[in-house]
Amino acid sequence: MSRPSMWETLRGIVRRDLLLAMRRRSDAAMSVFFLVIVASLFPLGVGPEPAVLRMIAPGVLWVAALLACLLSLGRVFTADYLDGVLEQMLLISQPLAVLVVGKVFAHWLISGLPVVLLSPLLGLQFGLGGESLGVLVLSLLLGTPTLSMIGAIGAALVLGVRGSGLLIALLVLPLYVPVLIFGAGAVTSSLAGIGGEANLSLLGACLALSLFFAPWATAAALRIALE
Amino acid sequence: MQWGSLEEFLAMGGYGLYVWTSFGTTALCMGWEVLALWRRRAAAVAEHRDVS
Amino acid sequence: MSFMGVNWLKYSSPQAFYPLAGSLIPWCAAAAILLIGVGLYIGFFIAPTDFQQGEAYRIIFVHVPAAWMSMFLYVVMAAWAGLGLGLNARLSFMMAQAIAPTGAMFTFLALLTGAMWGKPTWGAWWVWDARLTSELILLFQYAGVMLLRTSIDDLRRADRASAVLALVGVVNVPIIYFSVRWWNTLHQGASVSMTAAPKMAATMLTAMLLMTVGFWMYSLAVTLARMRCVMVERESLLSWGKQASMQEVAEAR
Amino acid sequence: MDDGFSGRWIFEAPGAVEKPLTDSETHKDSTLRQFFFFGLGGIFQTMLQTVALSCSRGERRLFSDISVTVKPGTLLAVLGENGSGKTSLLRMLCSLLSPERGAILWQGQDIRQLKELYCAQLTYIGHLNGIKDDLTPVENLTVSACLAGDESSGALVQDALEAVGLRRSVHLLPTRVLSQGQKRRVALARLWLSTHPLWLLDEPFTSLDEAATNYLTQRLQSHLRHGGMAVVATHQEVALPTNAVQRLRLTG
Repeated sequence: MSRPSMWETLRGIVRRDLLLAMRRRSDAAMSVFFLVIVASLFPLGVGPEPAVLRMIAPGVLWVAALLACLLSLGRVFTADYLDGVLEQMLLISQPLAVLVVGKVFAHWLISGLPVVLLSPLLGLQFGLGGESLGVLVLSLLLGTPTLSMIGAIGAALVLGVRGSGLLIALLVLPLYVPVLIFGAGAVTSSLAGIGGEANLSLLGACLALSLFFAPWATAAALRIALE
Repeated sequence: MQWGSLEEFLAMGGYGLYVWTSFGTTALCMGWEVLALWRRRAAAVAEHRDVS
Repeated sequence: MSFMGVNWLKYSSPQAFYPLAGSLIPWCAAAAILLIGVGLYIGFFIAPTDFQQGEAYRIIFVHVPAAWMSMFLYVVMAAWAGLGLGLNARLSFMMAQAIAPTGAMFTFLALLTGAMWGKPTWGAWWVWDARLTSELILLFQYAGVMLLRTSIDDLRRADRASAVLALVGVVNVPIIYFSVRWWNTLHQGASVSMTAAPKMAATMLTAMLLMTVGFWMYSLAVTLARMRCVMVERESLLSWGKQASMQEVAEAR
Repeated sequence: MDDGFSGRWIFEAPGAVEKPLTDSETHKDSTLRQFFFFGLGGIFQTMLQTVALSCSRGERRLFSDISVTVKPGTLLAVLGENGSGKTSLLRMLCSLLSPERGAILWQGQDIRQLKELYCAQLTYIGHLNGIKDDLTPVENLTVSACLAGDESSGALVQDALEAVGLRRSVHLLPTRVLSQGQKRRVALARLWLSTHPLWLLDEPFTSLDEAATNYLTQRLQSHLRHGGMAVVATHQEVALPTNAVQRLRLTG
């Protein structure tokens, strides 16, 4: 018997979650549909003036992406918690943070990456063009992993708690504020012609910070939830 | 002493509504908290006695 | 662990802490009443009228102490929560639980009095100023910690889960403050600094500090009193456990 | 034992323990006697040991002061009614639940310090099966073996599934369509791949038919014969395999 390396464990977890997502494609598609529908509702509510739409585009697209991420958070641990797989996973021969990073990465691949890939299309709906479209994609690329990382803490905290769907939103949304500000700010400043570099680098800093802290917090929350 | 009369004091130079709402709400909240704690403690102690 | 000849470790047991808290409460309450009384007197009768803001500035005698206390109490709550997680001490968790409602109340008061001050001074009830915004998020975080605690039935898990959330929140608040300030400077013009008048009279400062220490003493008294309530409630749960099934205990709570 | 509602434990040292096994002499003595004779010095030659372990769930005391030792080649049967704390004890032994008082030692070291090094030594099968309904038995087994660090080639996995009596025809169906007993067999098939010395099994015999019970009993027997250890929680007396069995009865 040999202990599998950290890398092998990580790959095993990601591959397993992707396999499971392939078996339930509708679940993964749901958050993307949600994003498209929410983003499409805003022009209907605000009116079709291109100038107004372009002005609200960064905020609306970012809030929609944030809500789509929030909607899919319940899936990170709940199913595994209910059928006892999470219990088994807590007993892997690696630090628990490795498990968390694997699961969060898989969650991002399933629900974050589609949002990033779809965002240029939605940006076009709102009349964004050229450089700001690129900044939108880049900001989401940096921001959505952070959202998944922070969200995992909340998802682990509310495992098996009644009314967890609403509770997780209340716990996680305040933690999302900086990401939202920097993400939407990057697009806004590129629209204003200042260039989004400063905000993008702050987004990167947020990602680094969450990569550093969130796995440990999530691991602690998982241990507490499974006691 | 800078207040000529009680009316002047209550008027707060035209800002009476804002000033007294702030101080009043604060006093109300604190008083309510103390009262609620008083009741909570009475209930808890009574319950404790009932059971044990 | 001895400081000034007192064995502080002794008070980490509930049996010793309960009477200690009981004997501290009257002193804290008396100090609070005295300090707040003197603070109010100086604030209303000695401090001069501000030449820019008129009498409306007197709101800061309650606004600033409330805002300070709200943040201070959150940090203290998180510190107790962290201590509880680190040492696995039930008393620390109870302390964190006892602080949360008072902290949330001060946060709410800071927001409300902030609006009351903002309307005559800025002409708007609410401005997306960095301090006000982080205060709002702080209120959400207090609410999150308290809600998480009440929605978990198992006491031990409730303690520990809300402790983790409180600790995560401590990292979040400065980041939010910083990010909102950054965001405000980007949206030129909207930023109105809430810094008090540049040259503050000594009497104003005295009144504000007295009020702050008074609020602090008030928080101490209320927290200790709530702590005693929590201890009695948890004790009675323990004695119920002998007779009632777990189900009944969970429902009764 | 200090108060009225704490769980009591009764140590039953079966006569069969006196009979030495062929390849191992270690369990000649009753564990309790060994503990008295060798005291703390005995810890280092034994493998898994609990010291004055106590547990309460919520506000209810389940058991207190449990001190047992599980040595290579022996099995500890944890008996007791529903709610007597068997599952809690097992979850403590696999470090999912931290003990309220007392400690669990693995080769003389506290498992709270060993953390994932200890996890690498054990195979735990809880009362939940821990298998995904959407995956096939083969995929389930491959995934869990991969995470546990066991070899998981296709042939080994198929052999394991056949060893618990799952025919090839069900190997590639989604586990969702299998019966309760078959799902339990998929979960237990991990034992045929496991190379870990310590097995912690929570009610492994539930919803198993006679044939599967026999397979499992034989597998346990061969595990012990190779110097493995097992802790098995069960609420009924089961014909446990070897003569190296200790019984721990929890009376909640």
